[in-house]
Amino acid sequence: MNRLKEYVKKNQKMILILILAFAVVFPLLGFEKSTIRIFCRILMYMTLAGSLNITNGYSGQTSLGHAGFFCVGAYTAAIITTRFEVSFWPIMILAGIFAAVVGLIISVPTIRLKGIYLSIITLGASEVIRILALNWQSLTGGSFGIKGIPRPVFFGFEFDSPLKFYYLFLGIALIFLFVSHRVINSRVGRSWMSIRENELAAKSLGVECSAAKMMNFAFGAFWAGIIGAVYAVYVQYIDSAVFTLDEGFNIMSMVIIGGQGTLVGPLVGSVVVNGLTEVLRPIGVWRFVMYAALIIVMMWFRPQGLMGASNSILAGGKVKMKATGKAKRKETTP
Amino acid sequence: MKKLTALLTVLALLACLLAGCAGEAEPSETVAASANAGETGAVSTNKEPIKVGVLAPLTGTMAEFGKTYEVAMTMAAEDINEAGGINGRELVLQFEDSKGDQNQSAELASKFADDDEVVAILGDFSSGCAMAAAPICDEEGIVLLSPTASNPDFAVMSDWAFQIAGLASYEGSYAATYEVGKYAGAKNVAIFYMNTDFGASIVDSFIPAAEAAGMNIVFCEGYADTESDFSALITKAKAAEPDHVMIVDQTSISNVINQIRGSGWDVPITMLGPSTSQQVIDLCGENCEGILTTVSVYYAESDPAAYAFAQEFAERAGFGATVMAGFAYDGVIILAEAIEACGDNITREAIRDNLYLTDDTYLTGPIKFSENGDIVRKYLICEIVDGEYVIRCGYDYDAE
Amino acid sequence: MSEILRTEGVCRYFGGLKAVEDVSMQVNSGDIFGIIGPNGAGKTTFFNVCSGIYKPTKGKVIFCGQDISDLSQESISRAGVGRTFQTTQLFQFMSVLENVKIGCHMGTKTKLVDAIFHTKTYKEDEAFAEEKAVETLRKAGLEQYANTLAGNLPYGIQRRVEIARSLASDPKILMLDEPAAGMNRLETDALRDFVEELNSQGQTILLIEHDMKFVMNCCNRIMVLNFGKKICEGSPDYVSNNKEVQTAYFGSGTFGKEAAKYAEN
Amino acid sequence: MEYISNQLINGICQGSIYALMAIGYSVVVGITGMVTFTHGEVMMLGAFAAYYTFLWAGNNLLLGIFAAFAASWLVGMAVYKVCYEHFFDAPRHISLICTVGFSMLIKNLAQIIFGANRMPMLNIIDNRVYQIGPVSINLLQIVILAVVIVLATVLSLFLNKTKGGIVLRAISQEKTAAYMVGINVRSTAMVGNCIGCGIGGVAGMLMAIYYQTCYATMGGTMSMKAFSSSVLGGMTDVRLSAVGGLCIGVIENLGITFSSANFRDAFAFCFLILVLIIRPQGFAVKKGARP
Repeated sequence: MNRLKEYVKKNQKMILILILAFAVVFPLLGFEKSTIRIFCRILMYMTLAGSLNITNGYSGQTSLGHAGFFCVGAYTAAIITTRFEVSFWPIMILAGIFAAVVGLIISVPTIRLKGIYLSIITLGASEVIRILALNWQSLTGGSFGIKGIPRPVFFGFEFDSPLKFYYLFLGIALIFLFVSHRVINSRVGRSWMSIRENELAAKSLGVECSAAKMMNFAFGAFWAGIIGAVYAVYVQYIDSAVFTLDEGFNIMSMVIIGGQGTLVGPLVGSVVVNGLTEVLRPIGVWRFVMYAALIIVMMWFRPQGLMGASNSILAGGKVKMKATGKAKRKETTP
Repeated sequence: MKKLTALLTVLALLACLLAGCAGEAEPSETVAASANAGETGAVSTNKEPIKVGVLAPLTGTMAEFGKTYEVAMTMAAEDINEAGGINGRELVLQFEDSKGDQNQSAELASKFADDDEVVAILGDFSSGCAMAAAPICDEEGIVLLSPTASNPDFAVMSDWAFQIAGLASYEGSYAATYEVGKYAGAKNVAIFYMNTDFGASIVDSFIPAAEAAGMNIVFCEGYADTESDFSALITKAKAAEPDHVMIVDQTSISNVINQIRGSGWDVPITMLGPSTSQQVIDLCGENCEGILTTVSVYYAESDPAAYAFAQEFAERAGFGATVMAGFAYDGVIILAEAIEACGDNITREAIRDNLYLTDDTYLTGPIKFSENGDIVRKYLICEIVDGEYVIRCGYDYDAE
Repeated sequence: MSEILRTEGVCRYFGGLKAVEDVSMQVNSGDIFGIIGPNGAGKTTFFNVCSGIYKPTKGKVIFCGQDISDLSQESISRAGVGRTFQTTQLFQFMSVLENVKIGCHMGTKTKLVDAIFHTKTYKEDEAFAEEKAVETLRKAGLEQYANTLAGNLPYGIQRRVEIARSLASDPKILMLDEPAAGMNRLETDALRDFVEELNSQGQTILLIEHDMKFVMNCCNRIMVLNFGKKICEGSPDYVSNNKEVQTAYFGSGTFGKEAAKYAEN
Repeated sequence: MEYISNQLINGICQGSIYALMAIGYSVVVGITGMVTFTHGEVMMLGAFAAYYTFLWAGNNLLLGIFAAFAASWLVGMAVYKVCYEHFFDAPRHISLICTVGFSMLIKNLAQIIFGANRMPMLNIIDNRVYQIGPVSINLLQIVILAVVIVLATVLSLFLNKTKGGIVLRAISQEKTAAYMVGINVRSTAMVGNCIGCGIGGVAGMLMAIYYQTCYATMGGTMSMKAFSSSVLGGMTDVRLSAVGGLCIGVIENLGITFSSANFRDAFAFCFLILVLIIRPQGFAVKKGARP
């Protein structure tokens, strides 16, 4: 196992390129459209779960209301593209910015709140956003939703098949990963992690915790908004029933099953969760019983998630320290 | 010890999985049994079965309706197969669980479209899910026949989309003009409606029709579909002093009725949505005496076919048949007839074209599609008397 | 010798409890200033007031000529007050190097945009943080632990990491809250050498300590608190001979005197 | 005036249902120190236990309460074993996700076992309407109000005055210390959790009687309201949680009175967010043990 880890570390670049090449070639292997749609969903949730991981995993503020930002992004794109003849791409960015602004507003109370109090605020905010979307008839179409959302066109190239959307989702996921990777491995990312690990110490080192938290929320929400916009043009019909609290929990369970605090975690989580719901389909109504049971088993035996960060306070804390601490101490003490 | 627990858990999970598979195996066994019945029906069935995909919310908050779909459609399929199948070929329904989730509904529609053996799709239950699946069926060119979607925007979305539940917009104006207006003679009406596409589209057509008929809408308010406490709304409505209350809802209609009567308010009520559902009577008991409703199908004893259907449905499902059960049943029958009309060369286009030609009277009344793929239904007016629905006005009440 | 930190009549009350009352003092640059006092004398509270975790109920804290009484904890840190905690507050699940890199937060100014596009600022900052962290680790003698998880280190080393982390932010004054608590004699001595070495490089240090030997040998000025009030301030010799201090520590009466004598030996 | 006072009464009655749920919730959270999302499902099971009891033994309210309490107690034991016992030392979100998973498990199992349709629970309590001055109130509302007041009082007496209650409070504040003075933390925490769940079950039963129906997914939105009410009351304090529930009920109904029922949940959540911004600890006066 350790040898494998070392090998991965040594050849990181090559492995990354291999995985990327695989992701590009994979859908061309003659899958049916419906299978490609499932891949699209997996990629979509990769970015969505990844962006939640920015808040939950990196700055350690458990947000339960990610569906709200998703909703803002989707509705922004849907409303604008159905009413005005504009290119989709600036609208996508705009949707991201809108979601980020909403994220900023929601993050204001988080300056004073921690833990479960923060969670309930995000949860409430997400529900308020959904209720607004459901009732603002003139803008969002109310309970009828918005239909006939036009497909995006890129220099005359229309995204009109699941395969093309696969590459769009893949591209966004890659950009997201690239940007997040850079941010996480910089001063900004370090300040987020320091807040997660120990806010008191972070403050004593001059980390502006409130500003960093707000920035963190906005960054996570931005990507949720972007992916929301793409979702809207992908399904071409949205209504508020998609963006419920259950959806928020769904995204969160992907993050936690995959592992918080690593970039790979949510990717794995998305594959596992979406894959499981499909694989378990033959057992019919027992599907979600089984799925729920698996979540519990997962939490019992691998609480930090499949690919969770071992160097995080979220990883199971004391228990893990005791197991690995002693062995390392022997090596390092002079 | 830890390993042992891990092992035990894994074993338990496997057992669950097996149990699940076993549980799943039951319906397919019944289908197999019906296949046997079909063969003994003396028709040569050595041809391959015809597959039709069904999108239904078998789990999730709408599972109740998914169950309705499952039972009613299986009954229809069995009836067809017992009568010799479609041109001698067996009809097989492939149920897939969309969980009432639009995303999954769209994906499953795509899955059916990819499967060359599937000739058409039935479902989904809710308009939202059906509308999410519609663009895909439009692209792929496969019929999407939703027995229950009533959103007036649904069938318009595509040539391939059909609905047989009757347009909510017409049901709303019928209820306004004839039921509340002409029959009940109301002047000031209060409306409670569930804020979903169904409720909203009924109300959107109800209000202009009611105003045209000279009624005043003194109170009109929606509520979320998860609502369970209506006391505040009732108090508010009371203050507006209506002489008739109209409720548009599906699942929580009994709650509204119970709470209106529970607050000691003795106002005439019309309900729209669940139609002549036995469930309303079960859930409301004495409280629903004298309540009016419109319905496009009535499972009366005088109509032996419909009555037998309702009886068998109740036995199989464990709850009474609603109009939705009838729609689901009819959906299968209409589709089967359209397939049958194709003869030996069954294509998806042919099925669509034949569907447009449908013109006959079925369990739930006459069905003839408009060019959009939707239909306008005829309605009866019923009243609850002594815990049973009694027809007050016939199908031709609007013509009188 | 210029003044770095001055307090004027600082009070901090918790409801009816007067944890710190009317304490005035002054730390000059280049000092090692010790605060001692029996348990519950209000030392840590006083520390927390100086570093902004508590606001003073009355009085002023002046740092480099600027009134910092009402500033937030972060702003005070940014003004140049670095501190450690009585119970170590490390980023336990990060490596020692990462811990110290976060200490460089104030010395760098990479923004989100810089990080995304890897601008010049980002590159400079990363190089600076890396260099600074390694250098600080070398200064603190922690090079061999650079890649160890901070939480896995022995207690004495953890305290040292905390000091190093604070040093990385180039504080004008370094405040150590009981740095030697829980250490054995050897570790304490090593720590004292480290503190003196820092001081010889011009670092001003303010520390709380219970270990008398440590304080008396290390500090050049000492303040004694008892029941929240300052009872004495001065050089180590002056303080150790002060009657009031002896009473505070050992109590009055025969037993106290005996104890004092014993302590002197 | 009569109109407003009637709406207030409506709000209080609705609020008292929330309060009843929040009481059980705050006991669970107070004692285990962990947030639960299974409370809605516990309530649902309580309601179903009562439903089958009424079917089997006629409309005997006491028997129903007993059945609901017992069934939820058993579920509480399962919840404790699965979701809490192993995670006292672990980060909070682990047990939180466990409870989310467990709630999914129960909900889907219940749908399979009890069926997906709604079950009628008719006329368990006679529906009589009383006119007191300008306001009208029905018997059921009075019963629920009475149950809430009695439960809140008895529980806070139990927690503050009896030895068992003090033990429960001890483990809710500091588990290690409680262990060291010889309290069996695991079994005591389980009993505490089960008491909370039992109350939840009774709340579920009363809710089912009030709305005259019970079904497998009834817990969903209700548990969110219980959660909000409990947060409003500072999570762990029984009496304040009840007050929180009442407040949310009244605010919602006033909101509906002056605006629209579409925004019911929005009123509740906005109120909650406002309160939390102004007072991060909710109504609670002192900072106690809380997650």
